[in-house]
Amino acid sequence: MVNPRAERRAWVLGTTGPALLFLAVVAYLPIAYAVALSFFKKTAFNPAMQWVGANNYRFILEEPELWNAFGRSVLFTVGSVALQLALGLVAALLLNRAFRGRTVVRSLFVLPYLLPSIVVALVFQWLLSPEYGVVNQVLMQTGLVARPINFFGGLGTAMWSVIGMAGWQYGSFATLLILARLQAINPKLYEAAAVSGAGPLRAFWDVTLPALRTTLLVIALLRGIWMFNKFDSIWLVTHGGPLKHTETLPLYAYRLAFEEFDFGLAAAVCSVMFVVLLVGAVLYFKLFDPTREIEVGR
Amino acid sequence: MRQIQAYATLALLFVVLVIVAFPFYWMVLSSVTPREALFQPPYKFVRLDFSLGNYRELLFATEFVRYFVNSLIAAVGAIVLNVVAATLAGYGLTRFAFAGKKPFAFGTLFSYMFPPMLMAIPLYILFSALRMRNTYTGLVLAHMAISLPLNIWLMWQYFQIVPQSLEEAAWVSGASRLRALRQVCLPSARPGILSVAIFSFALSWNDFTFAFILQTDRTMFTLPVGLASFVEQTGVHWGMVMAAAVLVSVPTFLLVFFLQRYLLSGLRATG
Amino acid sequence: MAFSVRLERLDKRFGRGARAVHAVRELSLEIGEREFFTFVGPSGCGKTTTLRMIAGLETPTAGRIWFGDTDVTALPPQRRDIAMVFQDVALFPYMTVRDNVAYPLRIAGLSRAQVDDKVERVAATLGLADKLGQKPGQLSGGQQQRVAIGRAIIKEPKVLLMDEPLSALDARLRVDMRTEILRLHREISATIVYVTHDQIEAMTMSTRVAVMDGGRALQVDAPRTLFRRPADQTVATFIGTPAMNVLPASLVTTPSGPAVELLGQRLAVGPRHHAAVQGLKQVEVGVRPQAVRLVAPASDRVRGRVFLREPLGLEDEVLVETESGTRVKVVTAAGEEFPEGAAVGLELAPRDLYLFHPDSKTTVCAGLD
Amino acid sequence: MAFSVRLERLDKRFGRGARAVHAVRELSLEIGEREFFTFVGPSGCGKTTTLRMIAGLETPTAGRIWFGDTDVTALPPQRRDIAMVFQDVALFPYMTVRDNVAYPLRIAGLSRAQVDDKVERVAATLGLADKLGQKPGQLSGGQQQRVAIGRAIIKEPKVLLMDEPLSALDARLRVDMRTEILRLHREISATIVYVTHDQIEAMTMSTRVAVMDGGRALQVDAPRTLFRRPADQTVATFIGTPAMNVLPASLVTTPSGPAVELLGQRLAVGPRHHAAVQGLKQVEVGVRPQAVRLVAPASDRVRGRVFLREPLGLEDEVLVETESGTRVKVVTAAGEEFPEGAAVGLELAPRDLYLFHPDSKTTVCAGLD
Amino acid sequence: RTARGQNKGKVVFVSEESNPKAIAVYDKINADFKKETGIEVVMEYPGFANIAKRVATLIAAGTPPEIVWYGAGQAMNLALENQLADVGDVLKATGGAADNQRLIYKGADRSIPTSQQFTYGWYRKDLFQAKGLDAPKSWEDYVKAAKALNNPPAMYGCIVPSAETGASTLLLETMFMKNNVHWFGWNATKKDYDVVLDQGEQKKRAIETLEYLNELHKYSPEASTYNWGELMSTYFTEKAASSWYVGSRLLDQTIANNPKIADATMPFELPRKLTDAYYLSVQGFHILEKSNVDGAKKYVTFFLKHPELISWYHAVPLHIIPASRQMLNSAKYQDNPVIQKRMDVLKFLDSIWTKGVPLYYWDGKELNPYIGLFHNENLAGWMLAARNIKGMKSEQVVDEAAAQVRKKMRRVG
Ligand SMILES: Nc1ncnc2c1ncn2[C@@H]1O[C@H](COP(=O)(O)OP(=O)(O)OP(=O)(O)O)[C@@H](O)[C@H]1O
Ligand SMILES: Nc1ncnc2c1ncn2[C@@H]1O[C@H](COP(=O)(O)OP(=O)(O)OP(=O)(O)O)[C@@H](O)[C@H]1O
Ligand SMILES: [Mg+2]
Ligand SMILES: [Mg+2]
Repeated sequence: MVNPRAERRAWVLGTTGPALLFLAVVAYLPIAYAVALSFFKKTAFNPAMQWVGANNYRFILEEPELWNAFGRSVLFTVGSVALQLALGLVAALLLNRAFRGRTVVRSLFVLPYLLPSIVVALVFQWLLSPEYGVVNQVLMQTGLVARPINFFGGLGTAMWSVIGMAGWQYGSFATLLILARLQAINPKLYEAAAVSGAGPLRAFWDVTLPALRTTLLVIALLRGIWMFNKFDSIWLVTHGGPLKHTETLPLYAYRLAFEEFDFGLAAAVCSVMFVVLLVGAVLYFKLFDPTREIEVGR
Repeated sequence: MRQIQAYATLALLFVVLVIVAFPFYWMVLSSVTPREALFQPPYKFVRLDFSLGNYRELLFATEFVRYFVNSLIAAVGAIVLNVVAATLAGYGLTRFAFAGKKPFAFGTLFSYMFPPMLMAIPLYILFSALRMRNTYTGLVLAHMAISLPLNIWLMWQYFQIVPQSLEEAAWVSGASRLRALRQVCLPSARPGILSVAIFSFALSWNDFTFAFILQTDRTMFTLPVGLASFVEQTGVHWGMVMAAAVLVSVPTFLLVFFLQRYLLSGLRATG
Repeated sequence: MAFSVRLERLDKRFGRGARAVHAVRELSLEIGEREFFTFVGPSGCGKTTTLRMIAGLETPTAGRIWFGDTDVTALPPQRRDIAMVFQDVALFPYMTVRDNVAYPLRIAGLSRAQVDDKVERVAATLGLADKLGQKPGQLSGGQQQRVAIGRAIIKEPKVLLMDEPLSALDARLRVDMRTEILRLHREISATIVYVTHDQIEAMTMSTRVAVMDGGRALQVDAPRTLFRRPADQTVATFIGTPAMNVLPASLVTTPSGPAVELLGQRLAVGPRHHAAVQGLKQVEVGVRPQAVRLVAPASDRVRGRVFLREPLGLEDEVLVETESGTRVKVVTAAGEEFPEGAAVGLELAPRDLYLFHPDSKTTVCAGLD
Repeated sequence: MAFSVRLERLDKRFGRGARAVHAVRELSLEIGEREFFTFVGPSGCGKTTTLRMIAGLETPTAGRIWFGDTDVTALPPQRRDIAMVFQDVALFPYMTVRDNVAYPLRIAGLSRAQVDDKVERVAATLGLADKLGQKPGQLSGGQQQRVAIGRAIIKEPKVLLMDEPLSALDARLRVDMRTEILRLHREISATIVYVTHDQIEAMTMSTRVAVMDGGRALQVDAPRTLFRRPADQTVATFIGTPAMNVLPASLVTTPSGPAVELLGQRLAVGPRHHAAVQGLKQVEVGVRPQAVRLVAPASDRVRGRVFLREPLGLEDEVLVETESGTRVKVVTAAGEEFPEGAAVGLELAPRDLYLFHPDSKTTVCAGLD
Repeated sequence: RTARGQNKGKVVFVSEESNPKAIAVYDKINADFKKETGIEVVMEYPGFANIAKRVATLIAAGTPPEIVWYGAGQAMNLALENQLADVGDVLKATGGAADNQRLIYKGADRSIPTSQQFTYGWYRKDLFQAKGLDAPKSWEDYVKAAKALNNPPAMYGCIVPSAETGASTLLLETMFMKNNVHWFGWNATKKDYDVVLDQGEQKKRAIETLEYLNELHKYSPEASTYNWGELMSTYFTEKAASSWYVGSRLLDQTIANNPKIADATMPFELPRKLTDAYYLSVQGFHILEKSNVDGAKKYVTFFLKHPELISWYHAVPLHIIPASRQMLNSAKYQDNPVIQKRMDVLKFLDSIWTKGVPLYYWDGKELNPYIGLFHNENLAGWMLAARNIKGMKSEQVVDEAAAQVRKKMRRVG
């Protein structure tokens, strides 16, 4: 006869084991290695590692570049996540209504998230190009601007353009999750609000928003982490330029690693980012605790 | 009143629709614009002089098809492994109480906090040692790092809304745990599993960083890396690039179009 | 001041074409001021749809709705001065009990003090005073239902609509809440429109009841009338527990006038019904289980065998299978007489019999005497 | 062959520390072979937990479970030879009715032909023959419940467990299904363990009933005994509709022995109870609503006023408020006598009174005579 | 880990050139090489924007490739880290190289040059002629022409990419050469290079150059990426009357994308101020130390002697210019339809043959090991952007750039 405790243990191991193993190999191990790397001097052309203690950290923390990049990262993260949430919310609310061709429209709205960043980057470069961009063409034809706007190349416009592009692409992630949540709201609640005298705006405020709270929090958290670490979207359109105006922390780390070929320094920057996110996430959980609501508000 | 409101909503929908859809429209239109007209603004917003030249060139004169196939293989691999690992983990997390469950669940999220770009270097070293560079296996494994945490979380949420009593009904019918899992739990978790599949697909299909660093052999390039290489070699051949963008988008669109219902109900648990 | 509610040839269809559902058909009735009016009927008969049209949550396909002298057919729910209690409670899960109850007042724009004052009074009435700080999820089913009622009555609506407010509760609680709602009806001055599928609720609470089936009101009457003089067989079997037995019988003519031959007994039809039964050969007879007496089997009676005997406390429900195979349900005093399997005779009281037309199923006479 | 089920000091706690819930406490009882045994009690009293321990879905914190002579405490559900019907039906939504019903047989590895044969027989028994090809989502609530029962009985389990199988159904359907389940019990040879919060179900269906409260079995007896000789006040008020009135009273000593003074009436305590009431000054008296008669008000009776009168059909439920403010529920024949507001006198029958100990609330005597 | 580098049966070859025709040649030669020696050649084509990163990653992972084919300037970074093997023997065996093409470090040859690219301009002869203009010969000419042809947004006079990209960097570096501006000066006492950019005459000329490019920038479109591709596409889509490039890939792309202006597309020397020098890019084979050096040398020798070599030069005709001037003028090399058609370009190349200077030899005869400090991170591009986009004062730009380089020198030690 099988010992039920042993069987249970086997099940726990058997179900969570594979995931744990995968993550250990492809995530935890590399992270540990990279964090360790930050205490060494290691350049690309000299594979030997040399212990330097906290020197890498001392160096980067003294560099104004790190702090500038940090500021840009915060701007990019906050800006693009806010845009994603706003776009996602508006889109989801619209898509939650019944209309003809809804399935097609919905698919279209979800599509950007499923496209490779390179495709999105190319399409936006094409759309926003100062020479061939149709957007500039329209802006000029309607007389809104006199000279084409150099969206990705202008000092004042590049960051906002990147934020806009990221909002367009990843807003659809928010759309998807919010839409799913909207469909789970008990429609009776709207009727209850209506017979209590509430108009549509009021019902949105009192029924929809509270129901979306957890979802919005989760989206903000996940997307916040992802955007803070976002590399390819920015790099592909601006390479951090013009004049580093879009150089966020991951691009800075990338530059240290692959243009200055100092992996130790890059690892230190990444470790700093890791710590920032970790602390940020812990604070976030303390403040909002989205998981508690996940379990209760199901 | 109701009328005005309805029109306002419709107008808003239209505006948002334009914002979301216009890039796609322009992408498609540019891809079929004859080469001579492509760089000659002002552009017409509707045109009838279609040309498939870009597609012809893309399909027959470049390695696009190979990249596409590579991406597809990687995505399928990522889907399979993710579905298996995330489904099992989600099941385990919801059906058993065990020490270290919360740390496990949140620990998965930690791996999102480290910039993937620098995770790729250790992975590169590891995979070099294991001779897994330039293999599908290696790429798929790397893609697990980006998609598995999200998927575990999704399945963890989803299994919470699959009633336990279904499984129990199977047990008292005599079914073993494994059988109940297979015949009862999994079919009920189908929307969740499909969502996991779609996210795995998306993240794998999307990945530039890992593929760029791990896949050094041109014949093993995925679409994003391959497309990036188009751009730098010859200057951007916009028509062909837009054609590539269209071809990348179409299967994705169809996927969402047909699986939307499941996707939405699969994500329902995430609030 | 409450006001009356008048439905005028109200009609509601869902969907179009082949898959259309005709949920409510040409419903006309008037609900008086301060009445406790109940729609009762089996699942799917259109009760909820009717109530939702009164609330303004559903637009009628045809017909009009009047509140007093005002045609409200086109008014949205916000402007109808109604309140509603939903079958699935529909409390706002993220708000406290206090906020839930206060909600309609907040929307009306009352001051904080006014709102608090009213909420406390309503909470006291409903026994929720110590729950105000909790979230709905922390309350039991009965408490949740009371919060929902609190939210409905706090703005003193002219019309209070309730859709099966008790059906999610357990048996004991349901009985208690029934009394509470009745008490409320006395205290507030609203017209109450109530929906249930439980005829006991309908019978015990209402001033008048509409029995619905297939989107139509079969009969609209006071509970007692429904029980004593059901309009047709559907109403008759629907009202009363256990359900009335319906048995086929033939009408014979005897020297003293027409008589019903039922289970081997011949029962004379009283003179006041002679006209009604004229020309009928076959009828269906309704016999309430309480109207049959179990007696010792005798050769001049139809005999049967006790098939099932279920104790109810002071009474037992007995299912008797006659020699011809017909099953008759009988309610009798609790006891050891006639246990399961015992032979038994049946005796019917003419006063408690109903004759139904074999085709139209309308009531031909209520009480044979 | 069915077998008996024995629970031996069964105990179940959920959670640990301050938030622990003691769901079942030291429960010992034996359920005989082929019994129809019911656990009844208010929500949260531990019924479901007990049933789930019998099924093997929950592991007892302490105590043992025996099926016949086998200790099954550690056996997983798969190996217990039981079947279970769940409160929320728990049909496999993507399987047809046929596949749902056949599921246990498929697992047992029966041949296709055998399975089909059995499924058709069970479907015929349950009136599901024409539904076999449909999915559960296409069926009504009652039909779904029957499919769930079909799935449970098809493998002819030794023990059939049912957790509130009827509570999701509407009133009328519930009554019909009751009879169907009883018929089934006759036809299959299984021990049935049934859980409900509805005492009417418990009373009408069971051979024996355990009334539970707070994780304990207060009384385990045949329905009739529960009604006639409730072990304590909780059981007494739980069993019977409407619930028994409980009124405070004092015991006085008269020349002819002890007597109860209740509502101004003095009722002698029968000699067989003299020993039991010895030394008591205060008691609580249980009066079933059916045991009170309404009479014309007279000066030697406690007088009251009809506060509420709810028609039930042949009978009415009347709530009388006495001059001292006590409310007494009375069931009386339907009629226009004593309408709401009328003055009325109350008359009690000693035979139908129960005395409870004022502190322990245990029954001191059932019937005063 | 060490064992892996010495797999004698295998050679990993990372090549910058990934044109399909070139790849075909590689495949053919590799197959022959395998047949002859049994050594397998594994190709990697990371593309020119990524090749440095690729090589860095490979070395960091402890798996250095055997051969890298790319610019000698890039390779110098490897040489400075002692990662490049001495290839003097191979060089000798395959015909040697001109002095300005050699990369000598620690007294040994580290590069086997195969080909080179010159930096020069391209212009639309038809448009210029329509305005009565000829190819610009002086800075003033160039501004005048750019101004005359400028008609935004339909047409711009020239292209001055102003961002921290390679294209921007190369433009400023070339224009610095034209104005004889040096980043470094040889300090004979220290026997080392010093930063001189912000000093005396250098500074004056540097500022002058920046100001000149700022003037020119007024007739240039705002690019969105400022990268190499845009230099070509802006030109061949007829958005600019002139452009420039490192090599003649621009012509190749114009022929492919807009053949009707191809014939009017003419090369011109970027105009001189004080010198005729321009940025010379020399590419060649580089063999990494700690790898299968023998196999690699065998392969390179085999490659350079292979009859298909000529097809490799023809992969992008006129763009991959042979390192040897004889070969340029050989009938065999000129036997190609594109070259035949555009012999004028070949003549042009021949005419500027000796004027190009690799960056690491610009400041003196000694190899300047510090050029990576400003070149690798596109510091010249930053200067251009700071002046043209951000509008900083030229003087400040020069000062900051020099300070940057000094700071880095200190860090490197
Ligand atoms: N929104 C709707 N769309 C389509 N059909 C509907 C809709 N609402 C109700 N129906 C149909 O209309 C009929 C009447 O429904 P209604 O909900 O009024 O019944 P009910 O009497 O309240 O039943 P129950 O006791 O089950 O709540 C049913 O056949 C139902 O399926
Ligand atoms: N898995 C569990 N974890 C914690 N507490 C539980 C769990 N299951 C039941 N309980 C608690 O145990 C007590 C008994 O629950 P149980 O479900 O047995 O009651 P019940 O009599 O079936 O009630 P109902 O009629 O509401 O179904 C309740 O207080 C309940 O909250
Ligand atoms: Mg309803
Ligand atoms: Mg229960």
